[in-house]
Amino acid sequence: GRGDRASGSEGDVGGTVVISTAAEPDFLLPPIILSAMGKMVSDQLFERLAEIGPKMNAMGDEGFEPRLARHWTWAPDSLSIAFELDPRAHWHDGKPVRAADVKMGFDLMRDPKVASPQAPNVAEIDSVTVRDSLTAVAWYHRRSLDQFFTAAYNVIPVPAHLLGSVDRANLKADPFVRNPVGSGPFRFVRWVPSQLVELVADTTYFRGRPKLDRVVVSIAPDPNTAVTRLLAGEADFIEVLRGEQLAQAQKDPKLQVKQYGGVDYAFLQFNLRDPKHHGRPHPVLGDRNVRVALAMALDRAAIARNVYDTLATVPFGPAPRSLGIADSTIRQIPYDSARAKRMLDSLGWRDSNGDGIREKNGVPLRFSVMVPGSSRPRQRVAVLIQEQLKGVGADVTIDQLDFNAMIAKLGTRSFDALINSWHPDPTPSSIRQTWTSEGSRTNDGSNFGSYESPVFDAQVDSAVASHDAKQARTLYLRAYQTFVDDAPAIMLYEPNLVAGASKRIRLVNLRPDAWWAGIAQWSIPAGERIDRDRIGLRPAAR
Amino acid sequence: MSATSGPWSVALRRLRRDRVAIGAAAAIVILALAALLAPLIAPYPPNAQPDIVGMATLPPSGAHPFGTDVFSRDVLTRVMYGGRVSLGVAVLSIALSITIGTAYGAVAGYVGGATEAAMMRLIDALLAVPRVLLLLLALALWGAVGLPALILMLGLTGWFGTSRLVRERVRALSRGEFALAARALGASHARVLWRHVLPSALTPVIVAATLGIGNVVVLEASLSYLGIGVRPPNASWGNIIQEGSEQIASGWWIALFPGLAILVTVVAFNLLGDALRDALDPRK
Amino acid sequence: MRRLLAARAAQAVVVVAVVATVVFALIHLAPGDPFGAALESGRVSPEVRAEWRARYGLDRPLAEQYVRWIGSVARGDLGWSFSRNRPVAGALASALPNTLVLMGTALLLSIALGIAAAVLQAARRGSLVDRGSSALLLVFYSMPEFWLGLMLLLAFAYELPIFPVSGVVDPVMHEYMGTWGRFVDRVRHLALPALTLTLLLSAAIARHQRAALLDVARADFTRTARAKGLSPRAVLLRHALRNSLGTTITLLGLMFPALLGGAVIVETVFAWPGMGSLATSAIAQRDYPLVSATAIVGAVMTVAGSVIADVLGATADPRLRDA
Amino acid sequence: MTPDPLLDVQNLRTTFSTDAGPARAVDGVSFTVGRGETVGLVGESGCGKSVTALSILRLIDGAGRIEKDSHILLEGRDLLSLPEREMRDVRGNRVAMIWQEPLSALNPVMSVGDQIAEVARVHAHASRAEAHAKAVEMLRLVGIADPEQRANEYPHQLSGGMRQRVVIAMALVMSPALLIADEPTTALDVTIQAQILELLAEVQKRMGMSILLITHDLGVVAETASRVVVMYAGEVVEEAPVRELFADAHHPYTEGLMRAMPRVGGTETRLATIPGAVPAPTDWPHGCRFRERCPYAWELCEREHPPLYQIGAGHVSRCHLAIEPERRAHPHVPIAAATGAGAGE
Amino acid sequence: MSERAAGVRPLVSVRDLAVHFPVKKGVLGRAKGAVRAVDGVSFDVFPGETLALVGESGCGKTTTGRAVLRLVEATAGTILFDGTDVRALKAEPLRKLRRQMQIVFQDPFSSLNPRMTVGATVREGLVIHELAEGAEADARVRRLLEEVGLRPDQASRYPHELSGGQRQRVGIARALAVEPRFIVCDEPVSALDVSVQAQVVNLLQDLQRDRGLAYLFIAHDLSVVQHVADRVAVMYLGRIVETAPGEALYDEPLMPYTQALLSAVPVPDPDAKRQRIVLSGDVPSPAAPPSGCVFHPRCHHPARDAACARIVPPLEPKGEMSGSGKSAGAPHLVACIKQPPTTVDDATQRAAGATHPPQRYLPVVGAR
Ligand SMILES: Nc1ncnc2c1ncn2[C@@H]1O[C@H](COP(=O)(O)OP(=O)(O)OP(=O)(O)O)[C@@H](O)[C@H]1O
Ligand SMILES: Nc1ncnc2c1ncn2[C@@H]1O[C@H](COP(=O)(O)OP(=O)(O)OP(=O)(O)O)[C@@H](O)[C@H]1O
Ligand SMILES: [Mg+2]
Ligand SMILES: [Mg+2]
Repeated sequence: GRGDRASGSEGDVGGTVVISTAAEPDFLLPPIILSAMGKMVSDQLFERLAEIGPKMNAMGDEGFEPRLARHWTWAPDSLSIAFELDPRAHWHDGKPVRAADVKMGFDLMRDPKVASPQAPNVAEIDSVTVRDSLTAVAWYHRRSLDQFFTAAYNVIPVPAHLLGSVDRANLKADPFVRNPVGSGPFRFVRWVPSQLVELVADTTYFRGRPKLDRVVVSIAPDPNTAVTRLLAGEADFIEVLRGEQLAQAQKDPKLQVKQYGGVDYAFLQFNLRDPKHHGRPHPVLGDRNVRVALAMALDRAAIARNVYDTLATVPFGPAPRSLGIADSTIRQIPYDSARAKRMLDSLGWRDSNGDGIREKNGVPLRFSVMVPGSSRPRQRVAVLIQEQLKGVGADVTIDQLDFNAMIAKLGTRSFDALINSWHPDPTPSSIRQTWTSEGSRTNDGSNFGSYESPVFDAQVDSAVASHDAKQARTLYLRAYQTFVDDAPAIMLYEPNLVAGASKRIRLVNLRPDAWWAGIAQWSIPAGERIDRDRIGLRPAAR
Repeated sequence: MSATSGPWSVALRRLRRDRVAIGAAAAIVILALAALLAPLIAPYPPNAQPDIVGMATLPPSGAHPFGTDVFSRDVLTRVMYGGRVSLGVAVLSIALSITIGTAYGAVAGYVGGATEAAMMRLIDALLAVPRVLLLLLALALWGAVGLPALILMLGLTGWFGTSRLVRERVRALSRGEFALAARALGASHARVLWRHVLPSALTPVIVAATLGIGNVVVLEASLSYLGIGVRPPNASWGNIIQEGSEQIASGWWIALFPGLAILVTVVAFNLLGDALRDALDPRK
Repeated sequence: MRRLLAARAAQAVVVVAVVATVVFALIHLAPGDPFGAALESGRVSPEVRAEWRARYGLDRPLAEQYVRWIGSVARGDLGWSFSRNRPVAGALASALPNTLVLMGTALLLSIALGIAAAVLQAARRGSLVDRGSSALLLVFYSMPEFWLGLMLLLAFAYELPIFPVSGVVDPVMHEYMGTWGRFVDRVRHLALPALTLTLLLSAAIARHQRAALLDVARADFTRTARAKGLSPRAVLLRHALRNSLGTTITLLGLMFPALLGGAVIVETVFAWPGMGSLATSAIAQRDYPLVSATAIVGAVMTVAGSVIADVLGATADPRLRDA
Repeated sequence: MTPDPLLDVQNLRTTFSTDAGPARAVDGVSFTVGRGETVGLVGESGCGKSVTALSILRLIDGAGRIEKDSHILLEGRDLLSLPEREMRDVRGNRVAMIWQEPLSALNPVMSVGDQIAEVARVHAHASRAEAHAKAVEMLRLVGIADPEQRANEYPHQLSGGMRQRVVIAMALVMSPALLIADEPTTALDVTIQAQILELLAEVQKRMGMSILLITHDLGVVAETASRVVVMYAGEVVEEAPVRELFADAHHPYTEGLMRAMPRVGGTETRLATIPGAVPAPTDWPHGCRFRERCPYAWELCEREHPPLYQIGAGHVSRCHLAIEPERRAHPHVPIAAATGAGAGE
Repeated sequence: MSERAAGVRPLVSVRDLAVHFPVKKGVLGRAKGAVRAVDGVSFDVFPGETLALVGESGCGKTTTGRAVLRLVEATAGTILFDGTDVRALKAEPLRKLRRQMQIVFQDPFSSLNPRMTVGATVREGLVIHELAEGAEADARVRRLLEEVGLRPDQASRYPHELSGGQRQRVGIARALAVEPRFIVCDEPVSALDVSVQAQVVNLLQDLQRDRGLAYLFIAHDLSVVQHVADRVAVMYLGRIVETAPGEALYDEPLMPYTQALLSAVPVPDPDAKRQRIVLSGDVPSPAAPPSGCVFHPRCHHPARDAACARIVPPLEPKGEMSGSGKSAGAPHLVACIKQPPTTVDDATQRAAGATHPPQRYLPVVGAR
């Protein structure tokens, strides 16, 4: 039986962490989760086969730590991997975790009826089979550098005994997705929509119970409120603090702040094609030299400073520093507005009618920049860019759009420029989706600016295909340089994420791509506990 | 009494003796002038960012009486320019809604019968949707709307009350004796409506419009606060507050001054509207 | 009275139908669709999106969607919320009580406060108390809701942390409190948002009620009451107040949509999980069924509000009973 | 005049401050009302009749003020010097009032029974049930059929005549010594007016109270009052027993009124007129206020404001003709008619 | 109706006029019953003559007057103006016809547009019918103002700056501007004081004499009526119950209602001794008029009986033609089956439950 031991008695075991967020999970069943917050919660509830190591290496299986899988065996041809499950692992309803559960996790992702948004992530896997009750085998179409990552990280086992008979076409309406039974360190307690999700430690977790008793995700309607709750002591942790609020948190004796890097990078992306006649280049931004001149006109360091103070750096190229590939060897376009003006003059863009805006052949140097209404930092950047480009005679109008409206325009490629940011997977190959011709041709690809450079494409392809990590890195660097020189987008900043938390909490393993990876190891020393830490494991009154 | 003592000049004379009304009108004139003349008298250009690293979010000082904002822009200048937008949007949208409301209400009230009943049922329904929600829906769904569209939306959602008011007055007046007298003289319906009914029906509308300007200033500010009103870099009092509300602890001045501008404007328009209503009240 | 109710019921149906149609038109004419957000990750394939759209009938012609939707609404089926991933009715059921509590509290408090202030002002017409409190109420009346809310938040949640910043209850502890503790918890959370709405609303009520009282004070029958030898107090409370109440009740009925609108904004400021928050987030997420449902519920609330106002008005004024 | 009058109004002056300056609506009015007597107060619209009545009950409010040297003695007590609290005991109790517009004089949201009962509750400190019983009794007294039922109805459910009966019932609850009736029948039809006048005469006979009947209808006065006070421009211009007034009006204004009035059964083919109109109370003409409309006016009338001259027993007149009666034989065209000057200028 | 002095054609001839206002009730505002404001009224007005319409408040006088001018639409009946069927006219000819028939209202204040000067008000008719413009119009306005006893310089005044009598003069000048032949005077002096009332009555009479106007003079004040009217029609609950030349009516009122009405008028003579008939009760609602003779529930005629509640009395001649001057030869018509002679014979009456034969009843009511 599950002992309801008085918690807090054993040193650092016990306590409640309230995580403040402005986002609500969408579902709590891994194959259909799309939102980051859904993923965060489900990562506490559902265990993976293996976990990526602290080095964040996604190539091969190096550094991966066993979770549900005790160990794994590669087939000689590397086209299949057999995962052997830990026999101690069990679902929160007491049933053991079996190979069929792994297969169920994969099948749900692949079933067209489910329409899983995760399907592309497991596209390389052909199938998952059950060799015996404790051994599941993943079969691949072809070999690749991150094939292990794909199965171990992306195929998440789910309880087949509970999901075997669900209506897959209506999975989203199934009670399970809001009331899940998992296999991870925390068990699900309740989910009050728009208010909270509550998890409690599974004291029978086979790898040892988490130190915390309870994790509550407290959902605020907007980011400001979320921060406010931390500052007011109503919550204990927030994943990101910036500017003003960071300064406040730093001053607060009850709070700690912690930098943990991040994988996001933001950029000003140009549409290289004419938004009205897709066959033609953009009348202003289609010219590489114009783009370079614009880049030269932007004081990106000052912009980053204004928005993030010291908590952001200008990226080296189209990949975050945390992936460990891009570095200072990449040649940058310098900030030099005088040179930018000269360059524009020589390109024939001159202000002939004295309105402060350059024109060429009657076309004014004018374009609009889209920015989502939901992102304050990006809106701020837009205003800064607008003013700086005005200084060199370029007229920028800001198109602040509701997120959905923006998506619609991106889909039809009907825009001039856009301030965007990516949160890439921890593998460099994700650049394909976002910046190569492959990403521009399909309507749902994410290369919205239609940057189609054969040189860049070839460099990326060879880097992705490379089996040697070192060689891959060189190839990637070369591709990044091509990108910077062509300036299809101007990299703006790469924020250094700073989490804020109550000083009570001993934070462990805030991973750049998933700050929640270490929650099971977080703790609160007995001496520093407050009311809510003393609830213990007892269930809610209702 | 002088030869010109129509109802309006009587009202004007009464207003001139009302100290509160004078004060309110003066406040409105000052705010309006500051807004109108902003390009001439504002100390700085409205969008210039002299030093985004060194001069951002400076507290009020001699050089910047209202301080600077996160972009190192002068808040006083922004508040003056914001007034152009806030007051301009309010005045124009009220003008629009008054026009529509008057036309609609006048037709309904004059025609009467089933047409009137149907027209008024529609108004009932439209009045049942909270205006904020309607605007939220329209503005948020369409995303980027410019100032003209914003004015249009505010105008198009603001006339229901006016139409009711006008319809009631027109209904009463057009069945009243002087309208009947005009008809007995052989005046056409258009003439009766235009010359006899409408001028008298408009008195409460003008009062309502005065009070309404305050409402729209607040409404525009609320929409901008919700992030769907006037879009940057256009300054409006609402979106300056919105920018400022994020800096409330380190840059309280950014939100405070436009907030005060709104408060003064709305109080002034309310006082003026009340005074106008009193001055036009024939019972006094 | 029964006729009045029957007429209002018929009117309510018309109102709701018009609102439903307007909202449907607005939503479907606007660009974007509920699955736009899914694109950001760049991982949702067009097939998946098409599948989703088909599942919710978004691929059908507009007219067909409209007819189906109106039909199901008429049957009481409000549909499925994409953004909340639950039946719309469920989402409403959890939000509506919060809004009702907030609005109800604010309404009751502000009626009490507003009328008390107005009576005081009317009784001491022209005095310092009258002018001072009128000025103060005018200032509240003139404040944008969000601004007043922000200021109260700043004062009583940050500077003097007496009240919590947001929510209906302490999300974590509430479930683990005793009955009394829960009550206190609710009241503490309700305090600031209710106060914001109350200040605004009572200012409006007081302004109106004061004018109505002074109007009635000019009426012949108050003179009759005085000629009967009644004290000014009795005249004010027994005659003037009861008479002017009718117009205030009517005003409240008319103000209901504005009150609802105010609640939307106050809910946003205080993160109050009610209809307002629901509507704003549903709009932002293009959750068509939920947006429509909130608008319909809003309209129903408005009509209900005005029916209640009518009934109360008729109770206060016998002339309306026979109308 | 009775030696010990019930009501003795002395030099009543009531002023309103208006946009156009102070309006001397009632300007030095004196008259008495004896016990059990009916006095008619007549005059043109705006001459100050209602203000006089309201002043007696001290119900002037807002911009109005009763001047210091005025006195209103009721049974010997000066009402103007009573504290407000004691004045309240007078209103509705010793002195009651009925109004011109019965509908607007009644509280629309209170049942008529409650409105009547309220008087008993305030002055007789009656219990709820007693007061209600009293209300029903009063309704019966004023001739309303089915009073129990009617007591629970609201003013809008009654006809005009019934409403005025209710107002009268309300006034009679405490059997007041004085009933002031301000144009009680003006808003009613002649047939209803006859009913109401009949009723008033009957209750007066039964209760023995005095009535100050304000009206502009000389016919009503002739039928009900024993003495008549004629007001013009805020002043009393003539006072006389009713017979004497109708037989032998002294003041040219009264004379003019008598002649201007069409009568059923009269034979004139053309009515006599009084040219012009009453001047505004903000600027009464100096000298005689009727001068411009008067066919006899001469320069004395411009120079000197006429005092009340004693004409006969109980008959006074504010006209210089009293000292130069021969001028009556030589009327001329009044100034107002000659210049076409009107009022409101 | 009346074939008087052969060859004189009535200027206005009204037959069986009815005006019913729907009473709206219910969810959809459907008509549920009607107020029978005017119910079968017939009369003639001859050129240069004054027909007075008297009756208590709500009996339908105003509605009748307005229906004649088509300011309210009649439900039934015919209205001939100088031979033209007024009810059949289209908008434009009706507008033209309005030059010839005008109206003066009871309330001199609410019938003037507060935003228009006296001059503009009087001038409006000239403009509408394009009778004069510019300086000529100004001159005509001046003449009209003088004619009604106002000073021409008062043309720039607003109504609120005038006294009641002056306002009423403006109303009369407005009506006169278009040179009508017929004027409906809807209680033109009821709101005025006696002294001013006399001025206006005289003015109206002078104008009639000078211009040969015909008046439909609506009033509730019988004493004023006697001074202005050639003939008088008494209305009760939407019907005309008695009509006769003035003297005849005042001398010998035959309809019990007229008798009561006359006896109720206070007489400004303290010595007058007379019998007053005080009617019981109120006028019934025109939405539910009594059956038979609408007056029967309040009637004091000694012969009143069940037949009165069943038989609608015809308006029929009682006695010889009478009247002098303009009304010479006008008949005395009365709607009462109990006042002989009557065309409703005994048999019919008895069949309807009569217990009393008709009987001449003439209480002394006048104060002559
Ligand atoms: N509250 C007031 N403020 C200013 N002036 C007033 C006020 N009440 C009365 N008056 C003025 O006092 C004068 C006398 O008014 P009052 O009501 O006594 O006249 P009245 O003789 O009763 O006339 P009516 O026959 O029309 O009732 C009028 O000129 C009126 O304008
Ligand atoms: N527009 C209308 N709708 C409904 N009923 C009406 C309308 N106009 C008049 N009535 C009713 O018709 C009846 C006759 O009204 P009318 O005004 O003709 O009477 P009147 O004799 O002129 O009365 P008064 O002397 O009060 O002016 C009244 O009962 C009135 O309520
Ligand atoms: Mg009066
Ligand atoms: Mg009438």
